[in-house]
Amino acid sequence: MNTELNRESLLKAYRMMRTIREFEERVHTDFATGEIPGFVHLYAGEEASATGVCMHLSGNDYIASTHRGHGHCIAKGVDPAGMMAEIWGKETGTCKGKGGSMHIADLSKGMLGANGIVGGGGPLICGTALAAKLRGDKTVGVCFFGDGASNQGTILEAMNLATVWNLPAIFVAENNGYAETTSPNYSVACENIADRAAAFGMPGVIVDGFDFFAVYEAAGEAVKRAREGGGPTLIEVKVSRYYGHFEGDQQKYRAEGEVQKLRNEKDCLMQFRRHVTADGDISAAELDAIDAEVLAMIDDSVVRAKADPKPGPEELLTDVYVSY
Amino acid sequence: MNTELNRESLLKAYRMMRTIREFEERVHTDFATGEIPGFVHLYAGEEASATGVCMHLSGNDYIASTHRGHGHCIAKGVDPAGMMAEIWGKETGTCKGKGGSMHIADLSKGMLGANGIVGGGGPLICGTALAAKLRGDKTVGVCFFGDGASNQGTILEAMNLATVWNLPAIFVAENNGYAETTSPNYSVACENIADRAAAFGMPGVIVDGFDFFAVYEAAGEAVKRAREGGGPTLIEVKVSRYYGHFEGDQQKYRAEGEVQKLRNEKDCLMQFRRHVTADGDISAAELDAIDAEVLAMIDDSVVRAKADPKPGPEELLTDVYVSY
Amino acid sequence: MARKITYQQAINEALDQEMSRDPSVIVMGEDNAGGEGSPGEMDAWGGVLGVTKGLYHKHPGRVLDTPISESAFIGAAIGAACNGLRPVAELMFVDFMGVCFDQIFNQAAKFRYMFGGKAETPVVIRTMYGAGFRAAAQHSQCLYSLFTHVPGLKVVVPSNPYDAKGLLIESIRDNDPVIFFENKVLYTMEGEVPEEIYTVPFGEAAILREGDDVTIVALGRMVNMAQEAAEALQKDGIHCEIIDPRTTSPLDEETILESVEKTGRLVVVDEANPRCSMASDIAGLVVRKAFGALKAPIEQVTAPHVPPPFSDVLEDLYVPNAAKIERAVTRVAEYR
Amino acid sequence: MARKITYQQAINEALDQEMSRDPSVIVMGEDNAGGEGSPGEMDAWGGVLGVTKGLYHKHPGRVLDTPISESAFIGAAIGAACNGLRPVAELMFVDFMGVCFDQIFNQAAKFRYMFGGKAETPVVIRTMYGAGFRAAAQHSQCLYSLFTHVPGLKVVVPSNPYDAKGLLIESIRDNDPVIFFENKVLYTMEGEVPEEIYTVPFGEAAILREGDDVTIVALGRMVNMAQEAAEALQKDGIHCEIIDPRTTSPLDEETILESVEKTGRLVVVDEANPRCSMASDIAGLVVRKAFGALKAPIEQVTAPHVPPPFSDVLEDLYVPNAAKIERAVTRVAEYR
Ligand SMILES: Cc1ncc(C[n+]2csc(CCOP(=O)(O)OP(=O)(O)O)c2C)c(N)n1
Ligand SMILES: Cc1ncc(C[n+]2csc(CCOP(=O)(O)OP(=O)(O)O)c2C)c(N)n1
Ligand SMILES: [Mg+2]
Ligand SMILES: [Mg+2]
Repeated sequence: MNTELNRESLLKAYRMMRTIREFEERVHTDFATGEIPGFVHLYAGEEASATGVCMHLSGNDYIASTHRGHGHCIAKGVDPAGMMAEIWGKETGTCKGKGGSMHIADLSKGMLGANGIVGGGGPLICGTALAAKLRGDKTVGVCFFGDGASNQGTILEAMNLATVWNLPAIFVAENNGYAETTSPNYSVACENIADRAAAFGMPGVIVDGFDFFAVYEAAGEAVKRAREGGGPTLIEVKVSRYYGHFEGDQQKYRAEGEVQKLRNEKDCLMQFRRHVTADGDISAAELDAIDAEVLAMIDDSVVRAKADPKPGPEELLTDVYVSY
Repeated sequence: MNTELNRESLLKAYRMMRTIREFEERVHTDFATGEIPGFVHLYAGEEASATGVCMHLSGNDYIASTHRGHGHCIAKGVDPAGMMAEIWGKETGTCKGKGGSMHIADLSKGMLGANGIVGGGGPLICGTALAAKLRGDKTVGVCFFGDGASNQGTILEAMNLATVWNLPAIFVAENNGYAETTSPNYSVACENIADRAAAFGMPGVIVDGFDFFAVYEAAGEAVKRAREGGGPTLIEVKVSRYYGHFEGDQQKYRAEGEVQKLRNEKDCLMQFRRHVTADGDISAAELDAIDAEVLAMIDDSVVRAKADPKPGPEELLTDVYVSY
Repeated sequence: MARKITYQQAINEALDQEMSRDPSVIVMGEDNAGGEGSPGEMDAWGGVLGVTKGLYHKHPGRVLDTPISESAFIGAAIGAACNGLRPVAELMFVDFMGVCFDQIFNQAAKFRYMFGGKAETPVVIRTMYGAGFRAAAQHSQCLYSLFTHVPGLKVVVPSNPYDAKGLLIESIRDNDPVIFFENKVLYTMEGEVPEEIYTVPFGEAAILREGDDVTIVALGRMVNMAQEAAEALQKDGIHCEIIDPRTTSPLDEETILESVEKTGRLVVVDEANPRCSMASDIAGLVVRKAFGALKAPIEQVTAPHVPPPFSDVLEDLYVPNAAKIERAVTRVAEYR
Repeated sequence: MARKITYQQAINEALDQEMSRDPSVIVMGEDNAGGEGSPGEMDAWGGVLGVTKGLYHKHPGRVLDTPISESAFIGAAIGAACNGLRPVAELMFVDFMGVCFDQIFNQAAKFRYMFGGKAETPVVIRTMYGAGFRAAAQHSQCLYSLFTHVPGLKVVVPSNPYDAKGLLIESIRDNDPVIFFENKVLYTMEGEVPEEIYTVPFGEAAILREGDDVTIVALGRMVNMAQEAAEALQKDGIHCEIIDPRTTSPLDEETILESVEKTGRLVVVDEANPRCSMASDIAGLVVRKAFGALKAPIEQVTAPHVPPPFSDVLEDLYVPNAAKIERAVTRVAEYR
């Protein structure tokens, strides 16, 4: 199953997932103190999705993300310290404090932006993929979106366009069971989101989003197909979020103990750890060391983010037109 | 096949189709003289679709139509003389000359409007159907749309919503092989538009749009299901248009002789006539009489439309707010 | 003294009372029922900030959750309005108009005119606007000028709880499409609100303060900023008249013009971006119809021509405030 | 004397020349390639009125037909602009903006600011606007004020073939999102247009006629109407100065203000609906920044606050014309 993945790659994947987790846990804690402003949507629980997909991508590939974008950013190589500073509204942030959690982008890393508009990324990723196709550079574009977004016209249109233009695009539907309070059982008129693939002439697959290897394998096939000119794929990742829709959400719409059970039984990091240490190739100690490094790095990013200055008043009026 | 249809209904259906045909042929002729203003999209060739569907509807059912709306209007009972006057821009028109061909509506007949915006009717018909459902009055809503419109987010979203709310709605995709110059072979990423039904949790059927009886039967099932609370259906009607996208179109994107062949071999009126006269129940003479009546009626509507006054200048500023 | 409730409660009460009074009123929007299909409680949210909370259980079957398909459900509200209902649909943030504007401005707004006066579309679209939540560029815009530009739409921008209730009830009863702009910062504002049903008519501005020196026309949250500024200016001997148009379409031109006829000086305060804004609209009105009375340039206090920034320091600079209004009024008052 | 071609040919030529010069320029839109998947000829249409006709065969693989999915393909043009291309996407009629506005105003327009200056989005959206085709309420609107309201968008409204070519080339080379408004009635207008490549800069108004009595600022097709009016007024001894801003965003404030400093009188002519319009925007600008020079009310000649009607008699009343401009100018000139 993970035959393609050598030791190095496995350790890289683990570090990526752990970084996302630690980042989100830390933002969760700090948000509670009231110091972090704005709407913050955490990705904790869904790490295997971003990681399993982005492990196949290089810096020249593009991704488009969502309001729940931290995990995608980190997996695509955006600097977590810059992200942390951004979330704290500091001038050292990835976007100089102008974008915030919902708008972290780093085009130099092929990260086209979190997006405050549900479904906003679908059309955009068709565009980066079109450019790639016309240039013939074999790069791909990946659009992450949620179960809620799967009902937005922009996503549906984009899937159709991707097939019509035979684009190197991959649509990753992260079905975490809720769009705010509303379940896809209610909002998505078909059984699985992946069933929509047929309507747009592309293969659709369903994977367990707690299982890094399952995501990795499905994404690998899709990315390969796209790079080879075989067109788009829809991957539905069945997963869950560990926190509320955004920080502050009481989550009364969820079942009692739902998250705890998932954390105990399905957590992606736990499963990954079990899997790779069982193979014997990687030791628990190695992973513990990564955990410690990541923790220190995140701690450090928070210390710096807190200390960093806010943007100067002149920043209000800059960066809006290239030339005006 | 046409067992449900008694003599009277058959004659009614024939008259409806003939009225649409005659209306469109006449607009085509008059447009060529330069007297008719604006963009005019003719429905000739597609008569069996509007008729096969609307024969199942009463005045309290609603339909939403498209830029190519004359046929739907006539089939839903809108007065052809008023329509003709509207197209000529006269104050006696259905909309007092303010709407024109692309905006003919008559809510008193359950006709919610032609629509200048491709896909505009999908959401609207969900609304009339929702009202019907909440009132429990067993009426239905039908949205007609084209193959081109089947790629518009509004239509895709509306199909999803109709299933989510289990609405008494019917989606009729009139696939006439072109959206302006562009073929669904190119623009629709799946084989048949009906294949999209599954993505939105509803049954999808394909019918031959030159065959009134086929449309009638499929629509009958869909309308029955909707009235009984069984939810929406998508019907793809495979058909063709006899004229250009709009009047003035040179149609170089079409195959040589394509239309002539269809007129000769598949025309819905021709087939209908053959079918019902073969049964022996209805004579050619009866149908000829209808033809003559319709022709006279259309002639008369044009004479009146030409003679009627244009709207007075005061009409510019009226009818925009109920109260302001 | 009358009971005090918040702006948010006032809106909820208006919906509740109209739903009780008129069975054709229904409510729909994302998470308005708050939990459809989910394993926990229904009405867990009542819309993203809880404005519709409680209605779901009180009015069974008449508060609908929707998929995230703004075109479909806003359009459905419009279609339902053509078929006898009076839907109140929620466009969560007005910033999301871009995915559904067609249904609003080409369908609902135009039906009556295009159809020769033979259609009525009594739909209300409630939506949240404005900066102040550190919600950045895609969740902090005002955008009422875009709707005001469109003939056929009525646009309501209440600045306080009393008006919010009265104007929402008026909106529901109106037979034209109405866009109802709720300022997210004002949700917690308290004010006196009668328990009984009442309406505030469209196109009637409120004069919130009388004064002879400078007229301030302010919208929504800016009305409070203007009042703060006027208080301070009073100490400097500058007496402001504050006008809250309450609806931008229809606009109560008379009240504005009469005030400027008296003061000869005008400052317009609009939280939106400046170009083709309500600020410029009102300035343009006055220089057309009250030029003879004008004694000074008309100042427009608005956000700058940039998207709303995230960082709190920048956002606070972005939004007009009392200090900026004071400076503008002072300039206008001192102009000779 | 220079060669004469039409406004439509000028646009086609600009596209052709820029595509030849720069391989990153691509063109996309409904029926722009004109016939994909169909059994007959390709390039059968070149867009609904033939503006892109001929490009398909000259620039293989770089003129793309699209499904009727404006959000998807306009958004794709934007995404492609983020990844090295310079797409020119056609929104057939600007009236269709309601199905794709989000990609334009929340995505393209805001990337640069939201992303802290680290993004460029060199996309052009060509679109057709205006009345005069008897195309009724959903195919005859102007709507440039809606785009002008949005920070981050540049908005171009050429009034003649020369400007159309030069401004379109400038738009393609610009690194910000540009909305390029083509007036459908002007497509057949002829004018002198150099064959070589040239640009017309943004934010520089053209002074098309000099005069000391009244300034007329007019946009797009209205420029011609204003010229007609000015000709007639000349005979009555009223000398008009005509300014064509050419771009509404950025707006050349200086040229307008300087002119009003000289004339003291201003009429703004805008084909759009009046509320929150460019007409009010410019009036608001002038009463703020050139009040001291103003000798008369600023008149706005616009369409009325109703949707565009179908019937020719009504549409002709709807659109501003030379006679209306003359009357407004006369009123302003005679004001004491
Ligand atoms: C167009 C639009 N509609 C609504 C919203 C408000 N909103 C933000 S996130 C969200 C739920 C999204 O659900 P889903 O796509 O499943 O993503 P998840 O939050 O579960 O990751 C909603 C309704 C929005 N931001 N944009
Ligand atoms: C949103 C929108 N996009 C584009 C158009 C322009 N347009 C009008 S009709 C049409 C083709 C529609 O094709 P189809 O849906 O197949 O209907 P048909 O004309 O074949 O009946 C197009 C592109 C429009 N009116 N609205
Ligand atoms: Mg979700
Ligand atoms: Mg078609």
